[in-house]
Amino acid sequence: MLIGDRKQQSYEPRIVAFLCNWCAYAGADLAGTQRLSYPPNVRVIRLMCSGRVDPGFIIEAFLEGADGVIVAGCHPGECHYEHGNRLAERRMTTLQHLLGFIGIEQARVRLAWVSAAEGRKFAQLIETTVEEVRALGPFQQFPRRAP
Amino acid sequence: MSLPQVLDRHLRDLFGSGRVNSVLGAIPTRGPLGMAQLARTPEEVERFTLSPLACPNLLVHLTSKEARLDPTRFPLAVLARGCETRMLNQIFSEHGLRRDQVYVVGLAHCPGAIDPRRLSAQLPVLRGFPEATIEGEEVVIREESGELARLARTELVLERCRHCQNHEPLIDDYRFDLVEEADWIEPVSVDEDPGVEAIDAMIPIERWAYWRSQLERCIRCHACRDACPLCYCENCILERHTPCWVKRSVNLPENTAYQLLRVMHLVGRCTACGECERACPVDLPLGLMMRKMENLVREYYGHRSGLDPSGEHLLSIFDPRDTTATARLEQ
Amino acid sequence: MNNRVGVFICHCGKNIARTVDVEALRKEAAGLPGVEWAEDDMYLCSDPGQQLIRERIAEQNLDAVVVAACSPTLHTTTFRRAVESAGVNPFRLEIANIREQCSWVHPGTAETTHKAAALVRSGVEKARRTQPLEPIHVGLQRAVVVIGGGVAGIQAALDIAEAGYPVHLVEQGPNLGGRMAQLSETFPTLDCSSCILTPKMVEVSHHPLVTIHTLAEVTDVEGSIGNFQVRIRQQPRYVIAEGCTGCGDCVPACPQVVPGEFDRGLGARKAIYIPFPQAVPFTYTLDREHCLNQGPLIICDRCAQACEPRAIDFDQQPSEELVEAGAIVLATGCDTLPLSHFREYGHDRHPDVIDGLMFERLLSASGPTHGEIRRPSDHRVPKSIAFVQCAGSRDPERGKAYCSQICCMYTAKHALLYHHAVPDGKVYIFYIDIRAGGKGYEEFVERVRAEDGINYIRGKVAKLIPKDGKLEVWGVDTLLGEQVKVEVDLVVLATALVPSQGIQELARVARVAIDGDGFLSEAHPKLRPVESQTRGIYLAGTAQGPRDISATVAHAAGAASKVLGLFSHDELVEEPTIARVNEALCRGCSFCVSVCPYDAISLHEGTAHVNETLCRGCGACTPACFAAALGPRGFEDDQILAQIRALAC
Amino acid sequence: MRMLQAKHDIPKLLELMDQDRELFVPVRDEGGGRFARWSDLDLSVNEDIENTLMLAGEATRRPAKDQLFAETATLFRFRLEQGDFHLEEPPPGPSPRVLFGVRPCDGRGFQVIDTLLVGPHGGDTAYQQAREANLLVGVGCKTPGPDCFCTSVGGDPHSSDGLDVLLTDLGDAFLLESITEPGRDWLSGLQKHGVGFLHDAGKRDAERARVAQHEARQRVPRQVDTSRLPKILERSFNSDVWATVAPACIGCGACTFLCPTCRCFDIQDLVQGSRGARVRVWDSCMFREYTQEASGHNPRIRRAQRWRNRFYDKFHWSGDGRGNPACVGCGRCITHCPSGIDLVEMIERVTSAEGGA
Amino acid sequence: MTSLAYYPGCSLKRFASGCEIAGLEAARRLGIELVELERWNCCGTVFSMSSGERMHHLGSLRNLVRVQEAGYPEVVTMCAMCQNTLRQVNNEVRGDGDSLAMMNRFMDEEPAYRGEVEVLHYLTLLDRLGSEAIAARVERPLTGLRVAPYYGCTLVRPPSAGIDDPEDPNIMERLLEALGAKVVRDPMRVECCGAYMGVSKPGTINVRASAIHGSARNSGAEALATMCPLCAHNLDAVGPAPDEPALVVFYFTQLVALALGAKPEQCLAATQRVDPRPLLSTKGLLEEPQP
Repeated sequence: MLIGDRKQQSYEPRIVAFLCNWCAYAGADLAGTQRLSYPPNVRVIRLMCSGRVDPGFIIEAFLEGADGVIVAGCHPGECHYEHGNRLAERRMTTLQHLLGFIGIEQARVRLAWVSAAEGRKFAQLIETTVEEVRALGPFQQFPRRAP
Repeated sequence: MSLPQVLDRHLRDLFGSGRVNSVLGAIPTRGPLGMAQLARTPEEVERFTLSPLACPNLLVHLTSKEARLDPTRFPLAVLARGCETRMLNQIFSEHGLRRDQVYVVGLAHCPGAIDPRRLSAQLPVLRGFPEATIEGEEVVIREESGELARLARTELVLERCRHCQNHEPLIDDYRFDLVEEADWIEPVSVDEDPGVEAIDAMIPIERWAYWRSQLERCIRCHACRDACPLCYCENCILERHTPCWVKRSVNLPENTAYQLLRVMHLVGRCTACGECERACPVDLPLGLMMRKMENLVREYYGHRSGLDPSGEHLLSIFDPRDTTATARLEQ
Repeated sequence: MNNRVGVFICHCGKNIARTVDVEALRKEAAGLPGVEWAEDDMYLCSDPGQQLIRERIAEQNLDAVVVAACSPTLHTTTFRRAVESAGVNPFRLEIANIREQCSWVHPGTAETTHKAAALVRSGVEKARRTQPLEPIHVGLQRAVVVIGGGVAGIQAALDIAEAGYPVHLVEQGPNLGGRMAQLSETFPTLDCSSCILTPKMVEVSHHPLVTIHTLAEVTDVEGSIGNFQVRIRQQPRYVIAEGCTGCGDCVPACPQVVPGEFDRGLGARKAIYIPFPQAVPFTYTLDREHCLNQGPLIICDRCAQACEPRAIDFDQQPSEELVEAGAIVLATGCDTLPLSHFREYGHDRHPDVIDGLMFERLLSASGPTHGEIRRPSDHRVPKSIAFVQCAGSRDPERGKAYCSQICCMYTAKHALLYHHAVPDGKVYIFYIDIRAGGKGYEEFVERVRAEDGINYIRGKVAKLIPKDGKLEVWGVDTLLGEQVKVEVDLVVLATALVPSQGIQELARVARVAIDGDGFLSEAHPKLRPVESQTRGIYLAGTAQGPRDISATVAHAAGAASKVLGLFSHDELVEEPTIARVNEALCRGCSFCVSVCPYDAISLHEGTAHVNETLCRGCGACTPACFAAALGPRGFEDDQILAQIRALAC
Repeated sequence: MRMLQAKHDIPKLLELMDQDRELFVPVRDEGGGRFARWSDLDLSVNEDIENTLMLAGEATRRPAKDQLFAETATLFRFRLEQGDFHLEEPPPGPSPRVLFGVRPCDGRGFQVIDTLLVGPHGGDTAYQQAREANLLVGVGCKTPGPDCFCTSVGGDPHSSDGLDVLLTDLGDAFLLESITEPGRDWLSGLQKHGVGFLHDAGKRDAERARVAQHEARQRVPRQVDTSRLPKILERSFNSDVWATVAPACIGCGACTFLCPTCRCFDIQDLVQGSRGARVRVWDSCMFREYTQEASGHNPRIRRAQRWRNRFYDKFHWSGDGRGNPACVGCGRCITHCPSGIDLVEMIERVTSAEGGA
Repeated sequence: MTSLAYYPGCSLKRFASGCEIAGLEAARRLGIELVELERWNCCGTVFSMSSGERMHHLGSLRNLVRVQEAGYPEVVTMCAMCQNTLRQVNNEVRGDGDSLAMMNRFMDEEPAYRGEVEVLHYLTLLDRLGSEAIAARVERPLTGLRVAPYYGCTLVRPPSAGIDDPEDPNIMERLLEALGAKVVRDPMRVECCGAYMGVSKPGTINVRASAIHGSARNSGAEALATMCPLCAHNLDAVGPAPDEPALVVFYFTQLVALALGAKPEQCLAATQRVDPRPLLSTKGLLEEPQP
């Protein structure tokens, strides 16, 4: 479906989520095993650690039609690789401010800590993010037009 | 217009003593910009000038692919002002070059470098390469027929000189005072940055409207990337095919991705020297983004790039007290 | 790019099929670029399901597989084996989680199927870009260095040596034994401590595979799991081990009398000495620090004269040895909080205020008073003793926040032993809570509590006031709600357990983490208590935290079993999804070196190099590298970008 | 055919032009000016037309070239459905347009591009269609820019080469002169509708135009003898004069992307999911990647080699098909070179270094 | 001659005048001129610190304002209770800008206190001079005099306002050694002397005094030395039960003045119940110092 078309029809925000394998992804699985329900707008990419998320991925997601991005890792101090989440924190903060400076609402990029035991928190994270991004409206700034 | 005697002899001695194989400096050109030139022999040194009009981008020629293809130019002496030594520190801390490859001729008491665009905007009638000196808070332009103009320093100097924190070189192997100690008055550096503050004051829609009109004009000629002394990758991801981060088509989305990725690769490294903005043939205000990120990184993490030749990279380390992003979101 | 991808969609009974239109999903998957075959099945994880995949791979000559089913955490290994047995590299398998993260959490609408399709597309895009990866095989040095010659180190060394692997047991002191050797009896069985320790020490000293290094320290550790290079620095003993028969003639000849560290300063020893009669190795040691002969100048050689086998050599020099080892066990034990820490109890100025370990020496037959309990000040048998519990423990403001676990038990033992020795003696035990959690522990404390003359007073002691030869103990009895003042002859502080001297330096050298209290920090407090956060380095005993002897032995045996697990294979097999550097693109900026939590990346001639055994594949280095010159196999940039493109539209 | 048009009525004239053909005009912007669609502009009534549409002073920094030889042009689109490949019909050709305010050097630029992208040995359909669909209405340079040297390369501030109609600034009005057949038809069409503000021009006006054109020619700031260059360049390929640019040039594409005669391009396939498009994008011989071979070898890896190649392409290998060099002397690459490299200075240096023999 | 602001406090002008006289004399002999503030008022005593009511602390704050007015960076006080109260109020207002602002607003007739004054106890001042400097000025060393320093509470507690370690203070021990005296380290030296309990339960003071005197005597002391007028009152004026022997209770400044060669009458105020003369004469400390 063309990106442009999707935007004009009833606007359902498209969120791309980068989840760290040990905590956030396991938290998402737990939300599943607990049969919680949350909006289907989020598409998950599993990475070994939130420290693997390159700011370029966030930019690529917006280019390719995402309206919001979630990066979720382990709580500070619980990272499976010691401090991957602390590195993600600096990268996401600097990126959020750069995007903010050129006019992308900072709430479109969300960094959160979800442990493997927080299925409910994961579901809430998705709900609040979808609602927030829906309020911001579709990402109009620089999505790639269909070739 | 050539170099002062003391400096001229010192540079020639460097050749004689075999301490350097080449000297990188600026020579006057027809227009008021000056051109980087590499002196390979002592004789060529006399073509150099210290005029504040001739302050082209020298450091890019230390880390460029050209430099890597011509190792015989090292060890190389470079005439470097305070801000340029800060960039050198950053290059050394990233092992772009080894400290022993560069003989740093520190130009101390730097009164500032003149921005050719601002000069020609103020003095359109200017032709050729006049003699210019900076005295205190004034720039004096002289022709053979005497004084052509006397203009305010802050109006003419480069953006980085208006916020200059390093009038003295941070590192040097030899120090030369541009202004005699006696009549050296520390120029006024302003903190506020009207350009950045103006955008900070805007709401997101206005900000995007502004940046949209700018980024649409980008012609993707890579001048900003090629002018940056810190952009010395073998195969820059902005040009790479597999994987392709930025597509070749020149339109708003790809131009925005190009600039965002370029800026994110310089966060914590960029010393806000403004060469990218100066090089841009369509005058995109790239300096705004670089200075915004440099302020942010100093304010949030107390990080100033280029102060310590063996400093840590901002995004390679962390501080337990970093809680800016998540704390804001967690409340 | 793999262009013959097979997509297998699982119904998972009704779990997926209830909300995802599997048929529509299959049809859409079949049309995806690069997909050669798409099929759905009721239970892919079942044997018939696996068989189906194997057959289709052969039939359709597939080069990569996408399984759209449950979370990869469940069946990744099963599907990898199935795919591998059909000739496709196991790392060319990609699992799309359309159950936990799709069918279970969304209603049965078209949007759910559309999301499942996007997840499958993402899986396909990644599968098309996977590379065949082979696990990395690393040679393994099947030898161990155990640091610390206490009961923990001995137990670990014995268990490993019994399994047939050589052990280097490195002890800082002149002889093995550690803390346990200083004890008289052990609770709750009141076994004589050296009686149960000595056989173990003898066994380990005679074990052909155990090399004992006493008066030795580890000064440097290089390399990584499977291939450590450990530098051991041997201090001179000035007594030739082979020559010394242990006759002890040298001791009376030695004029120099010195306070004995083994007896915690209560007894004296000569400059040439052996700490306790059952010491292993049973060789005397000349303490040149206190010997009259300082430096090369030899002015007194009485011990040499008296030594019939001529085993004394004044100019022995320190030596170093480099040992190859596949694993290291840290069993450096613990110490007690020094008396000087307790200002309100008069610092260490009053001789009759001692700590639990000193009381053990008084009780010990080989101790300074040969087992008779005598006061250090005037050597009289104390008629009354006050035991002060939680001295420094459970005291976050001025001491340690944690409970040292063993003091309640050894104080009860001290009280009982004192009661046996001095039946009419009076005992006051000032405690805040009695913690007796081990087997038979509570019963032991009840038995002690029932003895007459032993008074358990619940309250902390505020002050010790020396008063005409006795010590007035100012305390409180919180159960009666009144202040208590008791005059006693001797006060024993049950001081907090703290990590042993030099642990900071050793941890730095071995690059292992230390927790806030200075104990070695374990990989996971509940599930991996015997492993450190550094692979190949294991923890045994109180070096990791306070515990009693039985727990220490169990902990040490656990560490040994981990080592044996490591050595059970003839080589180390490492997950191949680790970082790989593209030398042509690397600029040698070393941003990756400082970001790696495992120091796995180092610069060689200006190019980054990844140590394959240390790298865990977290990928933190990749975003740090602005030249995009390195990345973890299995999570490369092009794969993730393709996934983003597949998911976002 | 000649017409006269008072300056203050220019907006009416432009409005008229925009009727049957889509009008594009030069617009001043923060980046030194570029061509934009007239209907997109919302000019206020008392706008200083001459300044906004850059009819006087310097030319637009981005040449008119990017209106005909677009920076990114989609050649065709394709789709992959159920495994087979569908080629979508190519996008329709450009509708007829008028490019008003083209400077003579840009006009001559098109002649140079035509030699390669149009003509007997094949050509670029996208460019050819654009070339035919666009009517070029040039405006002479009353005050050339600081680095112009068009007279030294066979050009002139009021050259009509490549243009259909040429305007000359007479001070209070413009003289419109048709040059080509289509130009004349278009001008007469205007004349019918432009009653009231477009008047026939007499011989005296033509005379005033000749005088203005002569004065403009004197104001071309820089001159250099390029006649002996083709000969000199035959033997100076290995001269070390080229090394003088190496230390300064940073290898960016600014000069080529601002040059009205550069016409190198690259073809790329942009794919998204199962849909894609083949696009032609500008390329630059100054990029290292331009001559990067799959083997890893790069025949022109050094900047001096690349700069020399550009110089040879302009002054030796190609031309405007009429004996003039491929450079039209607009001076943009001199004014906007980030490293301050001066083409005219280099011409003088090459001539003096190698011209001796 | 360095000069420092000096806040005497009420007791030193009346009951504890001996302490002040000796203190000023000793300071003079050490080259320090203590300039008494022209205007000062009661420090509010430790009693005022019992409630958190800021208005009760105005007394001390006014004194600090006086010091600030006089332009001195530091103010010295001899009385243990005054230094405790002044220090606690000083710490309190420095730590909490709002309460300082409120109190300044309340004292609208006074200039606002900026919080830059340091409160210095006499003993800390001597300690800062250092044992060698004091020993050099000793003319009549107190050899043979066995003295047990007694700190009481307000000199060392609470730690934020104390001048030494609350469990194991050593400042008086150091100074006494410099003066040549035989120091006795009595364990009861930081136990309470009963303070104001004498008012509501008169008997307690005798009990406390006999315990303190007894412990000091047991430790071999002949005399106690204190810097708190209330402790001196309880230990000396009230003292242990009549039938029990009582040690001589000196103000520490008296011993310092004596050692530095001051005339005995300057060092021995009339208020001491247990006459120190017999003890001092046996030690030969009443004669003129030999040059």
